[in-house]
Amino acid sequence: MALSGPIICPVCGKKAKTGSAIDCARHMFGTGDQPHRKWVDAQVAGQGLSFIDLLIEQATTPGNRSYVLLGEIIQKDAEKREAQKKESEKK
Amino acid sequence: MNKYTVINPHEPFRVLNTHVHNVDGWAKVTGRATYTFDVKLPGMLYGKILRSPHPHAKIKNIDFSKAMELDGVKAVVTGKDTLGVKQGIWRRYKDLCDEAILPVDKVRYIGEPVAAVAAVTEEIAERAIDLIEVDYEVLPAVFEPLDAIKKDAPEIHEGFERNINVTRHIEWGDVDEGFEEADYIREDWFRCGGQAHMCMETRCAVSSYTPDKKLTIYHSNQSPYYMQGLMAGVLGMREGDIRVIGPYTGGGFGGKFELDGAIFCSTILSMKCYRPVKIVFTREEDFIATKRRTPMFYYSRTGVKKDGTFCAREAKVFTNGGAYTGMGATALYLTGFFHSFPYVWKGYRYDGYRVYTNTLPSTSMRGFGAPQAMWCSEQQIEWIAADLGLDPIEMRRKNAHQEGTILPGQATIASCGIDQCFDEIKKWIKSKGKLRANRSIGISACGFMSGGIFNWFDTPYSFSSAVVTINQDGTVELHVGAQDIGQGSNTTMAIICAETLGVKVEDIKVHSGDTDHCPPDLGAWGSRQTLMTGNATKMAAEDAKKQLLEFAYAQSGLNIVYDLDIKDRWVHAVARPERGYDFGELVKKALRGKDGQKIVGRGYYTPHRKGMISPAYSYMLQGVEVEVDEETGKITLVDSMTAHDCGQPINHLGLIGQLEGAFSMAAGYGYLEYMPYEDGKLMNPNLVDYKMIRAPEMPPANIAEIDTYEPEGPYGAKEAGEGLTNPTAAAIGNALFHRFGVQMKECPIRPEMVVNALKEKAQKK
Amino acid sequence: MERQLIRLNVNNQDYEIYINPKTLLVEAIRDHIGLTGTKRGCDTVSCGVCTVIVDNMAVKGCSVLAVQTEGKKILTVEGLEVDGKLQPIQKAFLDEGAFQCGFCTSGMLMSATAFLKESKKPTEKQIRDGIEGNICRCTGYNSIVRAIDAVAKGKYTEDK
Amino acid sequence: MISDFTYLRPGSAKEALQMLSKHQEDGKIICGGQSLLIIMRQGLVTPEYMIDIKRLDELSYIRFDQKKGLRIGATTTHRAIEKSALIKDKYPVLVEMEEKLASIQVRNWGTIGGNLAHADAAGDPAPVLTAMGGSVKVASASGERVIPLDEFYTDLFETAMNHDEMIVEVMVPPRPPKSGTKYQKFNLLDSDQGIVAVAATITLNGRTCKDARIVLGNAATITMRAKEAEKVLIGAALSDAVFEKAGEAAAAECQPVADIHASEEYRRHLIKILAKRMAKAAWEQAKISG
Repeated sequence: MALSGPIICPVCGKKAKTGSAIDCARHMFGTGDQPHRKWVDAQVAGQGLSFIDLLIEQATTPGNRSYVLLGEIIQKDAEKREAQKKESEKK
Repeated sequence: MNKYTVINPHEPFRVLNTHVHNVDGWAKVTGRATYTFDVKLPGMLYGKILRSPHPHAKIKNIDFSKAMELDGVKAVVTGKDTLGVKQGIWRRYKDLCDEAILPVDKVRYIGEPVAAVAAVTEEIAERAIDLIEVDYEVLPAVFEPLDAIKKDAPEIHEGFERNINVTRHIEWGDVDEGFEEADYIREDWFRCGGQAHMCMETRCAVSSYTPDKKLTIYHSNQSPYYMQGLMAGVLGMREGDIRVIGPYTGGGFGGKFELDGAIFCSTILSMKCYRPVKIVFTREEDFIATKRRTPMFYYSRTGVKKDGTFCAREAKVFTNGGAYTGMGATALYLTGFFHSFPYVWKGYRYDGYRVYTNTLPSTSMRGFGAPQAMWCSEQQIEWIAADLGLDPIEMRRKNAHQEGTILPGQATIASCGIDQCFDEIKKWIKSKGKLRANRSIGISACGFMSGGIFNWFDTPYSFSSAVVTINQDGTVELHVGAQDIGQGSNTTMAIICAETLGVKVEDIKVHSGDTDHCPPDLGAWGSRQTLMTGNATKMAAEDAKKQLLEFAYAQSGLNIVYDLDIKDRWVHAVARPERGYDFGELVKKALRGKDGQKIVGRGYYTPHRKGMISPAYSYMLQGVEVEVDEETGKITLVDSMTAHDCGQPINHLGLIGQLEGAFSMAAGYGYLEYMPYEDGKLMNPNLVDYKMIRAPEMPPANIAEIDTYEPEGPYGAKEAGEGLTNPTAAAIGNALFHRFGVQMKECPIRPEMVVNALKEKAQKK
Repeated sequence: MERQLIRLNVNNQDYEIYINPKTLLVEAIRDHIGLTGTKRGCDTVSCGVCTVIVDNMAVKGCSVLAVQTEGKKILTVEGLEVDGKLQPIQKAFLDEGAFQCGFCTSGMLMSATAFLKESKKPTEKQIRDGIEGNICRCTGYNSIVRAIDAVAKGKYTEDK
Repeated sequence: MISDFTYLRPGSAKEALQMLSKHQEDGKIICGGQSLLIIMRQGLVTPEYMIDIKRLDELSYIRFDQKKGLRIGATTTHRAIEKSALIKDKYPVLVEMEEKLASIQVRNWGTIGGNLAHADAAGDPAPVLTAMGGSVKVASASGERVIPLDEFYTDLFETAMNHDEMIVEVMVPPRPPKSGTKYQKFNLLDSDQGIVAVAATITLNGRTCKDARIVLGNAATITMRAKEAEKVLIGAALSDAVFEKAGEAAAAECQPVADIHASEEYRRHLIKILAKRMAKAAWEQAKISG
């Protein structure tokens, strides 16, 4: 589903450059402070991964896998939030 | 010896860019100049620092009772005598304030201070140090970034998972699309060594804390204002109660604008015994316990079209941060930014990771991450040109920045003379004719910033300020916070002030290096002072000049359509130069009109709307002729030419000196200056085993100065002297590539590496 | 350890100092006589910032015992200028900008002075070898070589 | 920090030797002190009595006669040797070596005796003098003896001298006809000690090599002769192939240690190259020499 607005960082509320999920992912890696790490850790723990794992993957192997992966996660999360928002508005 | 030519020179000035002696020259050639190293105060004690022999260990207990019993010992301090504040120059980011200098809990590198002693003589202090007993619990240590990020690596700082200290991401354009458009993609892995600042004056300080709770510090540094702010932070004092004096400074090169053991320990000792305490580092301490240029591991992937058009580049970098952050975070950002320089990319992406290790912390050093970036970039570009059979100079030219080039979200290039640099280097290569069989030429391009825009120090002050006061006899007092560490900023500011006010350099007295008497200024780093303090100085001089001319108008009763100006101490109507007044005479009169108040001009500068990095960028291209002994691998530099764009030159002698000096340091980084560690221990902490260029090794450093005009700089000036630390290592590598076809991926290039590379190549055949 | 009284002649002035015999010449000059123009930059006789002239020979003050120079004529940077008048080499350093931070300058000037005394019409290579024992981290040496060359070529003879 | 000592200044060599025999290992001779003061600062040497022979002019001389050859007094400075017209004429290689020994300041104050006694395997004079068949005259209160330089060094910083002995003279035999000596060190900076160094003497008999000496600096814990390389050369009709072989022999027999400046393997490689080059250079000179 399409989002109504640009993607906002779920941790610090910063609007990524283009408002796209992948840019938000880049913002998260670029910042890389504890709050951002913790958020990512929580999201990818299920896949036995961590923020740092994604970081090292991104840095030691050519290509862009970690960003894409995190971008998808952010996208899903944003959609979930929007859905929840709609729900609460209905009520 | 050296050739200096000027391409498209500007209109001549009265003072600017003329042959002006360094204003501190007299003091320096007669031995009168006193450095912190020479400061001696009444009742002064001498301090020595006990240093950790372990790369990583818990401090369980320190027993200094025996040391205190030694006759002549006045104080011993340990981390327990401090507030235990972990400080850092990135004050805005608590995570990055990680260095206590006198740690309470544990040590993280060999040479880290553990305790300090103050005694009536240096020798007694040294003996006392040996009497201190420290009980360590040695911890497992890690020394290389790629080991430190492994899952099972020892944790150096609590909460820093996998020892990752800082991460930086830079990206613009569409990288993936760019790579899709590329006909040819090349990937390379590089390794860049560290480098010691090796200031001739080792780190030293004299601190004096008095019962009125005021602190005065003489300190060999690059930014008295930073020292004042950082010391206030670690001591819990008010900045205003701390006076930092930076007398003549015996070199900095990026290594003297953070707190060091000398300033911190001498202060803690002085606060304990209320006497001045002097600490001077030995050369060995200066090597093992200050900071160094950041060693880096570089992965660079570059995509280009058949015709040599650059499409996209992505770089992944791990840097050896050593035990603490220091200025490492900035180096990590700048290396990523300048790895794109001086070229246009459809898409550019950089991921940098600074990793803690149990080694000497790394930090800023002349070039600030760019020498590493250029070592990799300029060699890879040379190889790509060869792979595609293209002219390496024309391929560079085709993709180079121009006036108006936009680096999305980062910078807009206002002035850029690199195109002419290509012409000059081509001319030089042509003029060399046929080279001897054992010689070859390598080239390398680069650009650099003119001061940083970032404010991680979180200062509420303008980045630079200046105050110009005109005395009744026409002499001028110029107060600036800029720090002259040898680069000649005092002279540069005097020139700008004299040119603007229309007086002579000898009329200007420059006051700098004292937080009690000079306005705050971020100091000497990132090539910022000429542009930033220069702008503030020019603004202050213009302010003072305006006040004087207002009075001159009233005096002369001239029709207001006439313009008044001042040149060579003569205040006159521009249209009728013969009509005017002597500068000094006029000032005397003007003071009466101001109820006796001096004419005071104020100026300040803080960059605005100039992107993320810097207000302006310098450009340069360098060619180096290299001789190699094929059998022994010994490298000799024979000749060099640098085409250089620094906007409008201001301090002629200073400019030449800075360019020659930067070249010698850059050449050293390329093939001599080497910092090998074994189990966290630096193996050559002395000037016998640490090799630097000496007079016989230094080749001619010819210069072609391309004069452009930088709208943001004073009189059109921008950076000079730091950027030239960047290209040389790659130029040497490229010379070897052209002669032997070998690709050197680790610097410095030591002779043994050359021999091995040649062997390898022979075996492949 | 017994101290001893020694007499040193520095810049044509006799000084009596009471020192430990292990005192190095540079320590005697800086700490006991109080002439701080001469610097110290290493502990391995490598950097040359402590260079002074003893009986017309450039030596490194960190590798000579003060007692060994008793009765000899010692010249330091402070002894170059006489009555406010600069030596040619000092003027040449100003004209060529042959210094930046200035910390190596005193030693560099002394090496240059001794070198110019004994080498007439030196080649560039000879000049470079003449200051081989002095490290300068700022200038890259070429401006210093130009300054020495200018003096050797007699550019400043009118001042002699 | 330099440890305290009692400073003694003998008025004559005789007096110096008496002091030395009195204090034995508690005494230490200082002359130029260019190396000694560095290791004292590092606390490696802590003499109780410092015997300063710097002023003993009776030991500062350069003499030559056709039969005995060259005689250099122990307190002669490097600079005096470098500047000696006599040595430049008779033993030019000594001047070439001195010109590259450290810096002018060090050569001005440092002495030949002190340098040889310091026994640094990377020292410059020892290989050259050894290649020319040189020896040192050492003296004690009880008399004098002559030790050939190729027997003088026993280990790193150790010599065949007893505690009560000191070097008083350096002796070099007259240069045989049709012979040449060359020296080169490999270093990164012009003024550095050699990462390795090679001195070679070739004496010709017609076209064949009558005698040869190859001496290696910093290729073992002591200055060493490459006797295998010498064997390759002696009696051979010299050619590039022979020099190549000699270089390989020298590389095989040296015992270099690895340090941060060069691995063991690279040092052997350098020895091979330098030995080859110096043997050839010495040969070229021998051919044109009287």
